[in-house]
Amino acid sequence: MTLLLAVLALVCLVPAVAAVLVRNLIHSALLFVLAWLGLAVFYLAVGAEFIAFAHALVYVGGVSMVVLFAVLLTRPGRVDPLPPPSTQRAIGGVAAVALVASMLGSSIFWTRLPSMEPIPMVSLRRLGELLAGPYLVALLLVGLILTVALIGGLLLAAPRRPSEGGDA
Amino acid sequence: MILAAAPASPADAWLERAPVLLRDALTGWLPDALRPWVAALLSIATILGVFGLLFAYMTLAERKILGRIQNRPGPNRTGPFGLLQPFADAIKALTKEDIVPRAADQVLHFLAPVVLVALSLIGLAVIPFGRNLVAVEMEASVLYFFAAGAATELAIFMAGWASRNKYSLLAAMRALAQLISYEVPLLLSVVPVIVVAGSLSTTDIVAAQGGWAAGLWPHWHALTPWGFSAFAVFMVAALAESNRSPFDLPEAESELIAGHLTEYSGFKYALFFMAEYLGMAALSAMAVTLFLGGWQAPLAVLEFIPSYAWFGVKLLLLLLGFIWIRATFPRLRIDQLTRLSWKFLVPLALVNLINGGVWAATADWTGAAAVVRWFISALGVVVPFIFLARSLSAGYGPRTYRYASP
Amino acid sequence: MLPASQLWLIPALPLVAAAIGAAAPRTARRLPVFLALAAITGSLLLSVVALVGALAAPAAKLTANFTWFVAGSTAVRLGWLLDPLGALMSVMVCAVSVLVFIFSIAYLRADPRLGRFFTCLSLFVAAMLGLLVANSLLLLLLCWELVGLASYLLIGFWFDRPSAAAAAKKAFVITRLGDLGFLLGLLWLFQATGSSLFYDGGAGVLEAGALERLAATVLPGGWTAATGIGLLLFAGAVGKSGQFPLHVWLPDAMEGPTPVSALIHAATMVAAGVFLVARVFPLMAADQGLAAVPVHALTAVAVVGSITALLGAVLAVAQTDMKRVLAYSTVSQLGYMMLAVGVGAWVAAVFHLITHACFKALLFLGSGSVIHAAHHEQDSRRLGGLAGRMRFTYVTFLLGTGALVGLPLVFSGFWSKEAILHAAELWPVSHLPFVAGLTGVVLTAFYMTRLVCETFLGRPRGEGAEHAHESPRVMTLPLAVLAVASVAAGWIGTPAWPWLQSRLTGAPVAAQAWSDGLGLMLFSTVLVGVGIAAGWWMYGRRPRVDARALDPLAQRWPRVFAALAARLWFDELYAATLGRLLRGAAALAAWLERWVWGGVVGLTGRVAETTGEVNRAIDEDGLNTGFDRASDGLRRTAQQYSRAQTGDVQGYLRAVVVGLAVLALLLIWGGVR
Amino acid sequence: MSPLHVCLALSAALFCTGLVAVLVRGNAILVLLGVELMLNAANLNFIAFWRFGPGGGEVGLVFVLFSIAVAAAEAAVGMALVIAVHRHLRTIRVAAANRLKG
Repeated sequence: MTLLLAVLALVCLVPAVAAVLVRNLIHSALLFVLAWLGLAVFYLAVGAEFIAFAHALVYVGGVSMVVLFAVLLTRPGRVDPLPPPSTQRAIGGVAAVALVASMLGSSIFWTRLPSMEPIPMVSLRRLGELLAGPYLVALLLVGLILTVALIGGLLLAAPRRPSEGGDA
Repeated sequence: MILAAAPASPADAWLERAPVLLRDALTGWLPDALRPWVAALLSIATILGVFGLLFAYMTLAERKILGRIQNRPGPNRTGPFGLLQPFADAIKALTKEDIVPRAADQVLHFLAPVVLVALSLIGLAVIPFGRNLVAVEMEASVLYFFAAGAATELAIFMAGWASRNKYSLLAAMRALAQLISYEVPLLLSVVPVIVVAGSLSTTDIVAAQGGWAAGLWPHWHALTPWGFSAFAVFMVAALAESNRSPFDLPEAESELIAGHLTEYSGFKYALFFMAEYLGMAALSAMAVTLFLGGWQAPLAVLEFIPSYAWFGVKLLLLLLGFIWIRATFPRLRIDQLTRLSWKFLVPLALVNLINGGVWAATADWTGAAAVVRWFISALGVVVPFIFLARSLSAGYGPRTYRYASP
Repeated sequence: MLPASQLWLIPALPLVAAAIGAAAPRTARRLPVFLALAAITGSLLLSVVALVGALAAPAAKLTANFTWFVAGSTAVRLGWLLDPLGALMSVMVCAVSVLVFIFSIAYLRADPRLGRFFTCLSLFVAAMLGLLVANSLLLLLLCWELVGLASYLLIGFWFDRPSAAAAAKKAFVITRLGDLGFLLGLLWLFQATGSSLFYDGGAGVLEAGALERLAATVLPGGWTAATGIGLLLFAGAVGKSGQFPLHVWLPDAMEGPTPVSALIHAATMVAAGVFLVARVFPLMAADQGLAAVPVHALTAVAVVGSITALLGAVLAVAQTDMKRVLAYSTVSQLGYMMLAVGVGAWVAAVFHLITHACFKALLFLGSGSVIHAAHHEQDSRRLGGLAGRMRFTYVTFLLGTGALVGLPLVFSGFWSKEAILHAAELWPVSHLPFVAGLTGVVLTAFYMTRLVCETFLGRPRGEGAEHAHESPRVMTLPLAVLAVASVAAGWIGTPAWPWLQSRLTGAPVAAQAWSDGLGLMLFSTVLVGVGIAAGWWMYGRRPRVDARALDPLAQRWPRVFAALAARLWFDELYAATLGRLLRGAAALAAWLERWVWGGVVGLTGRVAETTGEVNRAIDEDGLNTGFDRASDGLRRTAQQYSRAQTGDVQGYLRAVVVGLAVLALLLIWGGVR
Repeated sequence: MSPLHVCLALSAALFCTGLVAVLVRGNAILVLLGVELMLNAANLNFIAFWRFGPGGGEVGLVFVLFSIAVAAAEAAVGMALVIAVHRHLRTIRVAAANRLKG
């Protein structure tokens, strides 16, 4: 079990790291998709079947499309008005991340975690009952948030009509 | 072997059990630890073989039917009735030179067709092709199918972008817009089925459609008002999802010189072709499973015909429908395409969602109340359809011709 | 078979249609029409299903109760009730509504507010149906008030006409007077029994336990709680059903479009009062056996009903507006129904209610057809000669008239009226209802003959009548259906085959012997004949030639006719008493407001103003200087600090991350120690 | 090493990778993708503790579902913002959007 999970973790982690380091934006986005797919497989291996498929559907089917669209719509123009980014900033950022990473790693590996047996799987029916029962209000709220977010996104991204003026 | 006993139920008939018996016979001599693995390999091989052949003969059927509709014979030289034509095509595609543009993104250009075929295939794993004939049994198999299908647009995008060609890039953009737009009604039209069947598993959904009302009227979802509406929305969205005419904008030959396929040749081109037919077959198989009762026979007296044969018949009918539509409809414009989805299919599917919910909530109405239930459901389909169709076609009308006045 | 727990669907369908119609944009004219028709058809189907179920077990009161809310230890419960009375009424309401809806499509085709009209109609029907299936007096009151609201909207539908707006207000205010009694009765009942449910497995207010307790509660003067509550509830019915003395709103309410008149003021809404009294009949009758009660509740109902029956008929004689004649006729017929309930024959009342709904809807729609054809001319003096021009409308109108006056043996009105008169004859307390009923029969025959002769016979006496021609098919189809119903609806309750009576009471009713009521039938037939003959002799023999000619009645008894035409000055009486009282109170309030409270307020204001002046002086000269200095300093400091705000989001984030990490490390070390 | 350790380590690594994208890369789209990655890491923690932890019921699983939905909303709004920024500034470098500085 541990070995399988470790291999899958690598499958997931390598594209993610590569995605952050690669210069080409499209490659980066596609590598992110690969990382998400890996994560879905990881979920599947852990036993969260429904979550895995929902994750794949939302990220690979939805978010990646939006990202690619955004990439294509915002390709840099001929002249970039800014000076190139300084390496100083990068060093600062990496230092901050290193701090966090050392903290997280130390706290994970030096904590004695209780070795528990994996709890029994949750059936899909039970999950549905939970969502329609105690978490119904939350579910409706999330639906509302999604609707508002999508309409908001649409309004933000839609080009202003010239008649409305503004500084666009 | 229980060959001697007379079949008590259709499930026990010899023909019905033939595939399972065959598998057991092939894997019977193996040690127990290996048996599930070999069985899985066998299912994969069977699916690949059957759908590969289906692909080969679908291309032939499409060419012949299109030919007939356009009043010409279609391929008829290679073998009797042109039956060997697909194999000739395959040999040609394999032996052609594989050209990759110099400016192309080499890795992605190579990966795109492979990924596309792979993604089109894996959805087939959860389709129940017959009684007990499903490769992978799981609780959330409908979700799995659509999660697998959702990724195909990525492959098309990769192909379009990697070609470094403005037509291809335009095709990629179009493909993204089109597939995002039609993913929504496709999924929404499936939700009422899940609500009514109460399960996300394809086998459960097929089982829920078993039986007949009054011995004549199968309990298929497509034969209820809400189910019919959902079926229609699903099929239109499936047509668009598989980039088939009249929604074949990403590869529109006359505008984009075949779009994302422009820079592909030889075997890679054939792979794209194959992926299109496999995707079409997968979506049709899903439609059969969700709406047309899967492998269930239409009449009780016809149950002696094995279940996988029924599945095949329904699948072929839907595929022929795809070809027929291709031969008869003109292509849409991109604004008409998105308008059809967001202003018509999505609201229709949303209303249908409520309709399906009402149907599920009133499952215990019998007798006269059942008639009222059908009436309400039919009203929930007809009224929104009329109003949405009117608002969709508002502004379009019969063309008025103006002549110079004397 | 519709279970009682799903009865709510019947009113819910039109309610949903109304809600969608109200939310639809004004340009979508057809959507509400379509929705309303579909919803009412669905309701009709459901009602029929419910009726079939209810008739299968007529004695059982199928209920589905639920708790609305709990306040302290008091639970307010509502519920749905399925019994033959409610189911039959809802089938009747739905059926009449379907026909009226269809008729309205043609009648109001040109109106720009067609959608609004159908939205209001849907709301009205929803409220009415809710009232019928309610198993709680509280729920019934809610729907009752909704019915009032819908009728207010519909009567005032042409609100740009001052008369329509005034009529709507009048109807609303006057029915509120009765509803006040209803509300008091409800509160009293709730206080006395702790429940508002009709049937609740033995604990409802219409069941033996509660009724015995109510009848046993004796108040000063020999009254019982049952009598008091019954009379208060009856007050609500008086208002809604247009009984004397609150009948004045009903004729004025004819300002609404004619289909509305047919639906609301003839067939269904005014029937709500009668339905209420029939529904709570066990409560009204609870004090019957007690000799100490000065006036039994039912006796009051019978007396009011008799007066109304007679008064309505008398007033109808002198009206010239077609719809007004029919309106007073409605008042009179409602009086009959109340009379029947009062003498204990609530089944006869419901029977008459149903037959009356059919033929009165027919008459109103027929008059609507005439008015539509005659370009909105409704004064019968300026009509005339329509018999030849609108043959179909004429024939159906005649059939409706036959049913209303009670032509013997065939027409429905005959059987239901006979049932009422028979019950009144046997009433031991007084002969007043019987005599009033018989007089009403003569008058009804007389004024209906007058109306038919004036409207349809002779020669056209006005622009509208001359150019009139038959209405379109959409309008005549409902007329045909209703005409068949007007004739045939009586056959379900004849003395020889009392199907309706046995179904409504839930116990088999034996067929009556022919000889039992034969004398009464013959006598009332003779009375009808006398009325028709008198009407024909005065109006039909020599039809009116000139629209301005005096009425034959006015020539003979001018003062009586003038009094009747002025509707016996009821409106003026109310204006002089109630109206003057209210105006006086308003004037007193205005005076108090202007001089007493106004003075106090003015004084307070002046004091506050002066305080403010002083305050300002202190502020500006004393405090502000100090604050200005401090603010300057703050601003300068802020300018220094704002340099740290570089606008680089990632820079901020880096700072946040480092800070968080340091904080977490501190926490971890702290945790170790 | 137990499976829980592997999950937590992967989660930490993904979180840090996302953090790098947020803090170091100048491209707004990559910053948003980094945020998504950090959300994924959090989800992974929920799943890990649900499966291998002391058994706190199914709350973790349900929470992840909500988290995915909210992340989708975040991506939609974020990308719309990126497009709006690009329309105004002709670039999507985060450093360019600094007009509100003091």
